[in-house]
Amino acid sequence: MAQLTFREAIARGIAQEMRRDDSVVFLGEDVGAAGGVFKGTVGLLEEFGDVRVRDTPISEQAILGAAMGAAMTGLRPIAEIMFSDFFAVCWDIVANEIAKSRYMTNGQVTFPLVIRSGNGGGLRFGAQHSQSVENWAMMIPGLKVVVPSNAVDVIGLMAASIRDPDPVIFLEAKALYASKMDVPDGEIVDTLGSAKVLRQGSNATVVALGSMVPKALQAAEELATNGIECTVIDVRSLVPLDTTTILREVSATGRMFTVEENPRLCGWGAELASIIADEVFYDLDGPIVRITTPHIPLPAADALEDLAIPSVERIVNTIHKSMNS
Amino acid sequence: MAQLTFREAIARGIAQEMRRDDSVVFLGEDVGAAGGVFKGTVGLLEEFGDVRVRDTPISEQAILGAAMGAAMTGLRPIAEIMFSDFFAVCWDIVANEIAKSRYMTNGQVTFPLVIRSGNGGGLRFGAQHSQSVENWAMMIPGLKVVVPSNAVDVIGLMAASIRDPDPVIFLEAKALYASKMDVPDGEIVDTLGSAKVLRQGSNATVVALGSMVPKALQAAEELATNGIECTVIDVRSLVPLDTTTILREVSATGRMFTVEENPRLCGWGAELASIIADEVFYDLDGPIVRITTPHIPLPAADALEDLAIPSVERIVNTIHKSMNS
Amino acid sequence: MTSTHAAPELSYLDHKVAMYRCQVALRQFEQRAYDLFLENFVKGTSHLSIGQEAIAAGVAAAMRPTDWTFATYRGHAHTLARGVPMTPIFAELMGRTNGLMAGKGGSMHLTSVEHGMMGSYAIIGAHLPIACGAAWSAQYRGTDQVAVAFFGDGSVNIGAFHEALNFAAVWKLPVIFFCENNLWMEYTRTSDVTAVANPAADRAAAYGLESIIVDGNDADAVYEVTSLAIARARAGEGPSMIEAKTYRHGGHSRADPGKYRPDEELAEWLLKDPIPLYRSRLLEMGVSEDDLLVLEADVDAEVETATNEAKAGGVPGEDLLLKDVWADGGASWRN
Amino acid sequence: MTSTHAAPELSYLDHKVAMYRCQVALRQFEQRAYDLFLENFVKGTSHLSIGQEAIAAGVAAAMRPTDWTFATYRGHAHTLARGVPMTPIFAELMGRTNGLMAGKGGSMHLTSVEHGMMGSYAIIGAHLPIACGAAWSAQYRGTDQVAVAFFGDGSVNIGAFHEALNFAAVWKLPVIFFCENNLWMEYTRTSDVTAVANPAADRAAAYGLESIIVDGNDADAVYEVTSLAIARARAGEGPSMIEAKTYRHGGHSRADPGKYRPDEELAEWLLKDPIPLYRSRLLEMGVSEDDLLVLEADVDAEVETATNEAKAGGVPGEDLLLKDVWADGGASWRN
Ligand SMILES: Cc1ncc(C[n+]2csc(CCOP(=O)(O)OP(=O)(O)O)c2C)c(N)n1
Ligand SMILES: Cc1ncc(C[n+]2csc(CCOP(=O)(O)OP(=O)(O)O)c2C)c(N)n1
Ligand SMILES: [Mg+2]
Ligand SMILES: [Mg+2]
Repeated sequence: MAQLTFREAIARGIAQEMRRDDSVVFLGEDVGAAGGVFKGTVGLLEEFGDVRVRDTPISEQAILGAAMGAAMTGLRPIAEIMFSDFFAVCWDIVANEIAKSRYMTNGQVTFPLVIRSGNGGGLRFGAQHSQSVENWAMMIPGLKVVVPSNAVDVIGLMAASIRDPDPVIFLEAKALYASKMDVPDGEIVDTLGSAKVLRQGSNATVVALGSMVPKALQAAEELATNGIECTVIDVRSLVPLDTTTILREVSATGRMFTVEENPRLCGWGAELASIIADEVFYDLDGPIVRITTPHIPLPAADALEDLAIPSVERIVNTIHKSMNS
Repeated sequence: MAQLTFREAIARGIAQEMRRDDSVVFLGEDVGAAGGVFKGTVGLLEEFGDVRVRDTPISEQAILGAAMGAAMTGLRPIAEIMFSDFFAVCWDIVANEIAKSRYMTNGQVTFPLVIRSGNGGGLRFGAQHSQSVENWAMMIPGLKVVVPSNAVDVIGLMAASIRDPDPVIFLEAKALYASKMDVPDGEIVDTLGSAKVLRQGSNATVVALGSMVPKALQAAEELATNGIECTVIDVRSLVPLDTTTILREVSATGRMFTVEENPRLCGWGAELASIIADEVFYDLDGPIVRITTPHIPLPAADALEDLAIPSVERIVNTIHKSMNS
Repeated sequence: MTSTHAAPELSYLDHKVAMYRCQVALRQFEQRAYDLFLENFVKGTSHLSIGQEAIAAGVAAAMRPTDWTFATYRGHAHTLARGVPMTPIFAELMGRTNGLMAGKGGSMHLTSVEHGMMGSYAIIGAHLPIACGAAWSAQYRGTDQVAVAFFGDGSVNIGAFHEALNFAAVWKLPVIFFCENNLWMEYTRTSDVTAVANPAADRAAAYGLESIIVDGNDADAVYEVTSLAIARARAGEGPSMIEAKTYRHGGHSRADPGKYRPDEELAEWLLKDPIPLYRSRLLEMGVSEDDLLVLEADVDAEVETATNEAKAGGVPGEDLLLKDVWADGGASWRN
Repeated sequence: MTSTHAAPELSYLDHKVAMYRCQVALRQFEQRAYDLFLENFVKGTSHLSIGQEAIAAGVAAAMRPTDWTFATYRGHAHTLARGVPMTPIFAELMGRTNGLMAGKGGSMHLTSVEHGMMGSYAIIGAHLPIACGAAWSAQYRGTDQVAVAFFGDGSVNIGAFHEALNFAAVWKLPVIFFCENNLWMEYTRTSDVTAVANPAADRAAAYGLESIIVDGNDADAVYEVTSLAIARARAGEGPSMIEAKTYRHGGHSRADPGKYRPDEELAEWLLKDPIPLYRSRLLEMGVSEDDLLVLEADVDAEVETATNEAKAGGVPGEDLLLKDVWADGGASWRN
C-alpha cells in the first residue's frame, strides 16, 4: 500500500501492462525523456527504453495514424494526445478511421489501442486547453470511452483498456492529476462498463464523471445535513455504459441529477436523461436535472473558470431547490 | 413560382445574397467550374466570377482557416466542406478557433461566415461519406447549426445564415438534394431559431430534422389512419433552438418522439429529451422515445443502409407500440 | 480464380506475362463494374482506375505476399493486384453477403487482410499515417515487411500527407508513398491548386527524400523503381516517395463523364494506354499472339464467372447490420 | 504609455533606438510577468519570449499599423511590439476585468484588433491558415495590408502548416510565415523529430518559395528581411517564409525550468542575447550611454505603473462569463 497521485497512477498502470506484454508500446509528444507535460509518464522511458517509449513530432494525425496502423498489425499501442482539445486536429483518424474500420471491413481488423489525454478544466488554461471532450468521443460509434476519477481506478481501468481489444479513449481529468490516495500493491485490473455506487441515499441519484465525482460526493454530504440523502454514482466508462446500475439506482430514488463538466448541449448527461426518460419513465418522481458547465467556451481567469464549471455549491443548491419545489 | 430542387435552391440562396452584398465570397473544392460535386453551386462561377467563387486545393483546414481569417477582417465567406464527414480533418478550425475566438477575445472579433456541407446517408456512400454530424456541431459552444428540410427553407435559411453575424454550420441532407418543390419568386429570407409545426395532432409530438422530416410527416399520416394523431415539428435550427415551440407542442400532447438520422448516443434528440424531462416533466404522459440510427458506423450496402436509418415503417411501429403500451 | 498476383520467383518472361495478365484483369474487371453500375447492380459510388493499371500491376509485382497495401477509394485495381479474387469484390460493389466485407464497406473501402490489402480509405490522406503505423509495427517486431500507400496528385495538399512523410522519414520507417499523378483531382486540375509542378516529387526534399518520378503507364518501369524502393525499405534505409505520371480514362467517379478535360489531353493519353503498349512489348519479346489471346479470353471468362457468382449472393440483413462494431462481434454499447 | 511600435517615418537612428526600446520593454515586461507568477498573481500558464525579443521588435518595426499579426501562445512580445499597452496585458495574465480580453482569453490568447494584433492561438499551426484568410481579405478588398504569422520550429510538422503554405502560394496571398526557430519544442529538440535541418527554410521550396534564414537575435537583420518580404507581399508577389535562428533563455512555459538543455548550449546563446548586443551597436553608432539609461529607466517605470494598474483591476463575474459568445453580446442558445 502506497500513497499515489493520480498522475503517478498513470505511469504505474502503463508500466504494469508494458511489463507483461511486449506488444504494448507508447508514443506521444514529450512523453519519453520529459516524462510527459503533466508528468504522467515519468520513468517509462528509463524502464522500457526508447524503442517502446517514443517521442514524436507535433503531428497528432501521424501519432494516431501510427497507433492505428500498429494496432491493426499486431501491436497494442498507447498514444498520448497531450490535451484532449487537440483531438480536433486528428479527429479524422479517431472518428472516421479507428472507430469505423473494424465495422467497415466486417471484422477483418481489430484495434487494441488506447488513446490517453489530459481532459477538462480547472487549471486556468483557457478555452483551447480546458475542454471536456467526453461527449465528442461518446457520440462516435466504435469508440470506448473511459474516464477514471481516482488513482486506483486509473490503474485498473488503464490496464483494462490496454487489454481490451477495442479502441479506448482514456480521458484523464487534469484537475485530478495532483489528487492522492492509498493504492494497494501488486497488479490492479478493473472492468470496463462498470459504474460504481459510491454512496447510497433514498432521495435522489446523482450521476457524475471524472473530476465531477469528488464534487458530487462532497455535495451529497452537504445535502445530507439538509435531510436530502443522495446516491452518488461514478459512471467511470461512458462506452460501454453501465445502464444496469444507473437505471436501478435512479429507479430506486425516483430522481436523477447529472453533474457534467462538458458544456451543456449534447453532453453524456443528456444521453442518460434520454435513457431514463424512456426506459424508467414511470419510476420518476420529478424532473431530471442536469448540472453542467454553461454552453460557453471556458474562460481563462480563475474567477470566471470557477463560475463556469459546476461547483459543490452549485450542485448543492440545484439539487436542494429542485427537491423542494 | 418555379419548381426547384433542393440542390438548385442552394445556388439560388447563395446567389441571392451574393447579389446584394459584395463582401459575400464563396470557396471550396470543385465548387466553381464544376458547380459542386452535388451540383449545388451551378452557375455561381459564371455569374460572380473567379474572384468571388474560388476553387481550392484539397486542404480543408486551409479552406476554413481562410474563411475565418476573411470573416474577421470584413468579408462574409461561405465555405463548402464537400461531405460533412470531412469536418473531422478540419475540426480544430471549426471547434477550437471559429467557435471560441469571439468569446476568448471578449467580443473583439466576429465571424459572419457560413460553412455548408452535404450531410447524412441514403446514397450508399458508406461509413466515411454518410454521417449525420449535426450533433458534432451542436455540442460546440459558439456555433449555430442549421438544417433545412426543403427547398424553400434552404433559400430562406441560407440567406438568414449569410446575414447572421455568427458562424453557421449549414447542413444539407444529401438524401434531399433531388427533392423538388414550388418556390416563390423574389427574395426569400427566413429566421434562424424558429422551428415549424408542420402538422398538428393531439396524441403525440414528433420532432424531426432534415432528411427525417418528410419521413416523420409520412409516418404521421399513416399513424393517423390508426387513430394516433401527431404533431410534427421540423426543428430547422439546432442552435439557436426554438425551445418555445417545442416545449409548447410537447406539453400539449404529453408525449415526445424524436426522429434522428445521427447515430444514437448524444444526438440532438437526447438534448431535447433532457430539456423536456427537466422543464415540462409534469406535462408528460409517458416515456420520451428516440428513434435513431443505431450506434454503428453506416454500412454501404443499400439493404443495410435502409435498415440502419430510421424508416417510415420504423417510425410508425415505434410510435404505435409506445402509444399502446 | 487464378491469382493475378505475380510472385517474384517467376522467370523473366513469365513475370512479364503475369504483369500483363494483371493489367488486363484490372481493366476487364472495371469495365464490367461500370456495366454493372449502368445496369443498376452497383449502388453507391465507385472510382475506376481505367488507364492507370500499370501502376497497380507493377507495384504489386514488386511486393511480397506479407507486405501491406493501403489504398484510396480508387482501390479496385490495388485490391485485385494483391490477389484478391474478383467475385467478392463484385459482390461488395453490389452490396451482397458474399462481398469482401459482406457489403458493409462498399467500393471505397475494399479490404482483404489475408492478401495484405489493409484497406481502402476514403478520406484524403488519412491512410498515409496509418501506413506508417504498419511500417512501425514491422520495424518494431523485426519483420522485413513493407507498407505501400497509394495516393493521388490532389492529395498532396492535405495536412495528413505532410505529417506522415515527416514521421516516416524521422523514424526511418519501411513505407513507400506512391503517388498516382493522373493530373486531376475530382473536376479540378491539380496544377491549378498546387504550388509545385510535380506534386509529390517536388516535395520529397522537404522530408529529406530523393525525388523519384516514373512513367506510370509502363508497368516495367513502375516495377523497377518500386523494387528498388522496397529493397531500401527492407534494408532499414527508410521511406521513399514515388510519383508516377498517368491518366484516368474515365471520370472521377461513376457519375462523372469527365467532360471538363480537353479532348486533346484525353486523346493524347489514350495513345499511351498502358495495356496495348505492354501487349506490343510482349509480342516484340517473343510472346505469341495466340498465347495472349488465350490469356485475354481466360480473363474474360473469369470476369463472367465472377459476375455471376457475385449476383448470386444474398442480401445482407439485421444480423450483419449489428455485427462487428466491437471485437466481441457485436454492436452493444451498454450492459 | 509610450508606444513601443516604431513607425517607419522615424529617422535612421531614432528608428534603431525605438527598436531597442521595444526589445527592452518586452524583456522587462516578461521578467515582471515571471515575478508576478512567482507571487501567484498570474494564474494559468504563460510562455515567455525572453531571448527572442529581436524578432518581435524587428518584425513589428517593418509593419504598418494596418497590417495584421497572428501569434502563438508565446505572444506577449508580439502583442507589445504592435503597440498594445502593458497594463491590459498584465491584467489579462492576472485574470482581471481590465485585462485585454477582460480575463476571458488569458496569456495564450492575447488579441487587440485595434492594434492589428489579430490573436494568439494555442493550437499548433491553426493560425497559419487563418492568417491566409486575412491576407485573402486584403487581396480581395484591394487594400495593401499584409498578414504576418509567427510560429515555432516545432510547428512545422503539423498538417495545418502545410495546408496554409500551399494555399498561400497558390493564391499568391500577402502573408509572411515567420518561424522563430529556438531549437526546442516543449522538452524535445526539434531536430530529433524533423526530417530536415532547417525546419522551415528547407521546406520553402515545397511551396515554390525562396529559402530565407536570418539571425533572429539581430533586430536589424530581422527588420531588413521582413521589410523585403512585406514589400513583395504588398506588390502582389505572394507569400514568403522566413526562418529566424534564436533561443529562449527560460523554459517552455511558466512551470518549466528548462533543465533538459545542455548548459553549454544555454551559455552559448546567453552570449548572443539580442539586447546587450543591440545596445553595444547603438553605443557604437553614437547613441549616448545616458540616453540609453534614461530609456531603460523609462521602461522600468512603465512596467511598474502597469503592474500597479493591472493589480487594481476588478475580478470578473457572471456578467462577463455569459458575455460575447454571440455577436448579440450574449450566450443564449435557445429562445
Ligand atoms: C479530406 C477529403 N477532402 C475531400 C475529399 C473528396 N475527394 C474525394 S477524391 C478527391 C480528389 C482526389 O484527387 P487525387 O488525390 O488526385 O486522386 P484521384 O481521385 O485522382 O485518384 C476529392 C477532393 C475527400 N474524400 N477527403
Ligand atoms: C496541436 C497541438 N499539439 C501540441 C500542442 C502542445 N504544445 C504547445 S507548445 C508546443 C511546442 C511548440 O514548439 P515550437 O513550435 O518550437 O514553439 P515554441 O514553443 O518553441 O515557441 C507543444 C507541443 C499544442 N498546443 N497544439
Ligand atoms: Mg488525381
Ligand atoms: Mg521552438
